[in-house]
Amino acid sequence: MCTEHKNENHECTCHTGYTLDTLIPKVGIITDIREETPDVKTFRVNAPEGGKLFEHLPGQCAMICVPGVSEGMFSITSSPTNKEYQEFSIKRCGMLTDHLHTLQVGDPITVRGPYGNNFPVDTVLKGKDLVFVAGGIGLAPLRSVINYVIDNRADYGKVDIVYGSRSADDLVQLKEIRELWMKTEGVNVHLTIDREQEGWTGNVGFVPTYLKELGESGQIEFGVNTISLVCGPPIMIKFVLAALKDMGVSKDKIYTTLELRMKCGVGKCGRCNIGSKYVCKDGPVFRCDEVDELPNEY
Amino acid sequence: MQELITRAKELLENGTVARVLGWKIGDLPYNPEPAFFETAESLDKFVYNGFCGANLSKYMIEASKLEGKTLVCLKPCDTYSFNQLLTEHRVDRDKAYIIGVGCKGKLDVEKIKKTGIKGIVSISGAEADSACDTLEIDTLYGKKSCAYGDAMLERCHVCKGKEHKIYDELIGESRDTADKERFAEVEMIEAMSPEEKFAFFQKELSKCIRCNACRNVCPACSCRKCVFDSNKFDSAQKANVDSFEEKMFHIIRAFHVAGRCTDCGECSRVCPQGIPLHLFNRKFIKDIDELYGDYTAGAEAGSLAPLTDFKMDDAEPSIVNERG
Amino acid sequence: MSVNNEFKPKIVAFCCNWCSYAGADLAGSSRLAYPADVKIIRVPCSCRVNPMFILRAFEKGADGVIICGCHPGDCHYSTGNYYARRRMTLLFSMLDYIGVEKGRARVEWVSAAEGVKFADTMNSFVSKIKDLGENVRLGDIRCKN
Amino acid sequence: MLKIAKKDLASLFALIKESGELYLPVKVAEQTNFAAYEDGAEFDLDTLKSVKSPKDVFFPQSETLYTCKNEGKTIKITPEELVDQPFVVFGMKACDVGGIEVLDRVFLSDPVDSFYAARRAHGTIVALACHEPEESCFCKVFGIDAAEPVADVATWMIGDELYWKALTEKGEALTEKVSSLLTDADEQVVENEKTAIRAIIEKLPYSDLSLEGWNGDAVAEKFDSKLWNELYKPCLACGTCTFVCPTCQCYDIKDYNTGSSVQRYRCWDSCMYSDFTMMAHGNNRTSQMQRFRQRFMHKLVYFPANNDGTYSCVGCGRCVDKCPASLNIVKVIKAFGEKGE
Repeated sequence: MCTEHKNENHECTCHTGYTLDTLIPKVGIITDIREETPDVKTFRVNAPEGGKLFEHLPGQCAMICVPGVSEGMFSITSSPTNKEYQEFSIKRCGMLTDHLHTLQVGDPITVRGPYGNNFPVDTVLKGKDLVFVAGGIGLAPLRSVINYVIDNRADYGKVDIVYGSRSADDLVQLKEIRELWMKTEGVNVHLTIDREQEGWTGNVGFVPTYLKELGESGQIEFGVNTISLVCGPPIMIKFVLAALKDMGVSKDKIYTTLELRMKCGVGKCGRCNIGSKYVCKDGPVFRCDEVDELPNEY
Repeated sequence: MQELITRAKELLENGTVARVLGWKIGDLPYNPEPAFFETAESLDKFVYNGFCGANLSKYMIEASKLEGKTLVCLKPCDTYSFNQLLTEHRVDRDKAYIIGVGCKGKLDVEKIKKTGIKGIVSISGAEADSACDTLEIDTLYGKKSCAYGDAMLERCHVCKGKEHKIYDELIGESRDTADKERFAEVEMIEAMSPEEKFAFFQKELSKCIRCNACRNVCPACSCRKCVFDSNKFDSAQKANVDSFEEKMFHIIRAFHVAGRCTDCGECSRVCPQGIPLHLFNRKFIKDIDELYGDYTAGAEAGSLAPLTDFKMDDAEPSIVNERG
Repeated sequence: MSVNNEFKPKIVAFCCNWCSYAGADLAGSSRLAYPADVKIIRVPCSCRVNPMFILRAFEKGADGVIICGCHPGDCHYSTGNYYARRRMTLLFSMLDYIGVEKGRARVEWVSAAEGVKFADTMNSFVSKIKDLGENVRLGDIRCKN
Repeated sequence: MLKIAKKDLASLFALIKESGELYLPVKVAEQTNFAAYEDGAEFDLDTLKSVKSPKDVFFPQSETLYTCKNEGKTIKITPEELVDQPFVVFGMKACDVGGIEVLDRVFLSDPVDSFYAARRAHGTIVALACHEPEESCFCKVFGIDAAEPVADVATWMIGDELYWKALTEKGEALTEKVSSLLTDADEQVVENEKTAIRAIIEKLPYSDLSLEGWNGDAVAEKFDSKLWNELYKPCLACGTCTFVCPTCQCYDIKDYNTGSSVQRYRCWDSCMYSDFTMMAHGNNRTSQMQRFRQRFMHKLVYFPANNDGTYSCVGCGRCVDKCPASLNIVKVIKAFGEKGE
């Protein structure tokens, strides 16, 4: 009966419908660790035999599992156009992330995914002007979209990036921002930090207020052809949405990514639902008017 | 029961109490639910009969935080739990107006169903003030009857007595129901050989579905965050993967209330699998009585719990081996 | 039942820092032999030993657990071992009640000067556990393989 | 239509066991639960409902997903073997079969959960009609006909004979294997039994429950209703209702460190537990009211919204029987019905 029809990766061939279960992770190798800020590290992960563990789209996440500790959902911060590796920017803020921050280059790491939907780069965003608003570690999910847009620069209009953090050393990917983003044609980056800091020449102030100044001073126009992508701590998202509303930007022109506790990543374990939508399957990327239809339970 | 309702309405209307904690009529003859009543006319749905087995003192932990007094109906065995919660400052005495309700022994519909009675439509004889001791049960499959004693909860057969330990007022008379020796079951198990004992608990605990109802209903189990709820505990409090986990869960659950458990029998009443969980708690009570002198938790508020006390000449742990 | 000598029992010993742990040191420094399968865990007082420590030790594969503390009256914290004594008596009675072999868990009062008694206790306890054989009634099968 | 005498059931079960595992209601310590049948085990077909629903056979309360072992520099992942031997589940009632269909919509939808799919593919379900439905049953409300269960094989226990009718080719294959013990039977006896059962179902107290107002797009008005604040109060936040329910699908993934390796296993979880949505920066359902509301909104509003109207309840009545505080889905539906919300 079935026992003879087994092939090497545990598929029961007489019922060929199953692939290896999505809950089984793949083993990857950490090939590089960059200290972004005192509490954020960017891990570069490759498959043991080189190349990427799996293909993904901008905005999608993956579940990083540490056997014996637990597993957590992190957005893949590298763009799909990058063929050699995938990167995760992880902030130290709990049991799992503490352990991840102790890993060294060359250590194994188990990853499964990709999960969730993605920013609609090939559909809604194509040919539009884009405004990226990010706060703190919120830049991680947006970075994959930004790099994707930069690699296909011709398909998109003007790009503005408003990015802020607590202090100058809390700005993630500062090197890439200065060397790549600021030098790309048609992309202007507006950095801000919350409080005055010596040696910092850029703007000082919270992201929502800075965004409003930019909007009112005309440095960023929110035309009918502009789509905003927002990601950061919930409190920042709340005030950014209010600021955008004051500047006449309608909710269906704003995308954000919600983050709730995800366990399975495939919309079955019943944990990350807001109303009838599952954040891990129907999200994490939502259009803001869709978010308003959901009951406020997040 | 009518006297109880009118008294409750009176206290509610004259403002002595802000709410009444009792039972509301269920939609089946045997499932009244604990409920808070805030208005006099909502009290029309109040019920007190043989199926009101729930021990309401644990709800008083949250009710004590609300402003205004709460009228709570406590049966004699519930008052021991209230005293124990009082000793541990988990409830506020002046926030509670306690009416000691009479008790004729509480019923368990599972026991009625075990006698083969199905499709119950109505039950008569369970009313608080009825004196008869058989239940007339009208079912879809004809009229059936069942002796009151056969349908009674196990804890009522070993009732500690009908005297309310703490109350502001008493309403309704009680009828003595104790007809079994309290530690008979425990002694029967102690007399077994180790293999038999192990097999007995293995079989009983293999039914456990880890639903935590026994822990969440127990008035003595009132920690804000239970040790089994921490996610650092790798043998999860939800998975019944290996038979050892059930043993550890139930031993530790009983251990944490040792010396504080008032033997109110709620854990066995709510277990969906009918596991006789009181056997663990009652074993600790029996040991404490034998080794450290008779002690009834909750008999009077403020008494010193045996495990927070000691004597110079306490027995050595090796006594367990000599006792045979 | 003669136990073949391959059975290597795993013993966990909770030793109180002020008396038994010092007793163990004394036993070691005076070259007294006691089996190496005893794994000592230092605790501030015998009263620090939570019943769950003992059950988890059995769960993870221990065959015997012994709790050593100061003699009643000499406790560094004056009353620690009195409470521990009541607590352990109740726990051992419960373990016996659910059918675990008697003697698999034990309490022993060993002072800092009793290196000899510490070694003898450990030797007698290990031989007792070897008689009882492997712990199958309180273990988690997943930790067996 | 075939039949077999009640007294020969033991030999029928022994014959079925020859070609694979057999799960059926077994009485252990006076409680009936589904368990693997060993010869001589006391099977019990009279008790209407097992305490834990038979979903445990296809979606076990806990199952190991994979084991990780550190080997030198890398981690070796060995996934758990998928079920690859056929097995039979005997004695499932119509509501439990309905429960499995609800779970199919969850676990067999893309991406397929291969652990569940393997069990479903290798399992043959023999359903048993309910001879005497109980007062807590309300499967009729969810369109389930207890007199005619729809599974691989339908059986009826009438008098002291078991009537057997195969419905699918899996059922045919099983009937093939045990045909030596089955004899032909008269359809009419079964028809009378069906009408008798349906007559009783009409008289059940909950059969006329109306689900009016409960559907996929009732999210807004039901979510903000003030009724939840009164209904949740007696709830003890234990997991009984979720662990006895045949349609609850939520699970948790946890690790167990066995000392030499780490086993990652999946186990049932309950939305009633306080840490169900606990995360690094907080918990978005802190009060018991929110959890209580989530349970019934999921069964009667969210699930129908995602599954074209199918409710995630099959009216088996186990939560009605087993809730320590006598709360259940029927009282919630009635409370909203009375208030006309």
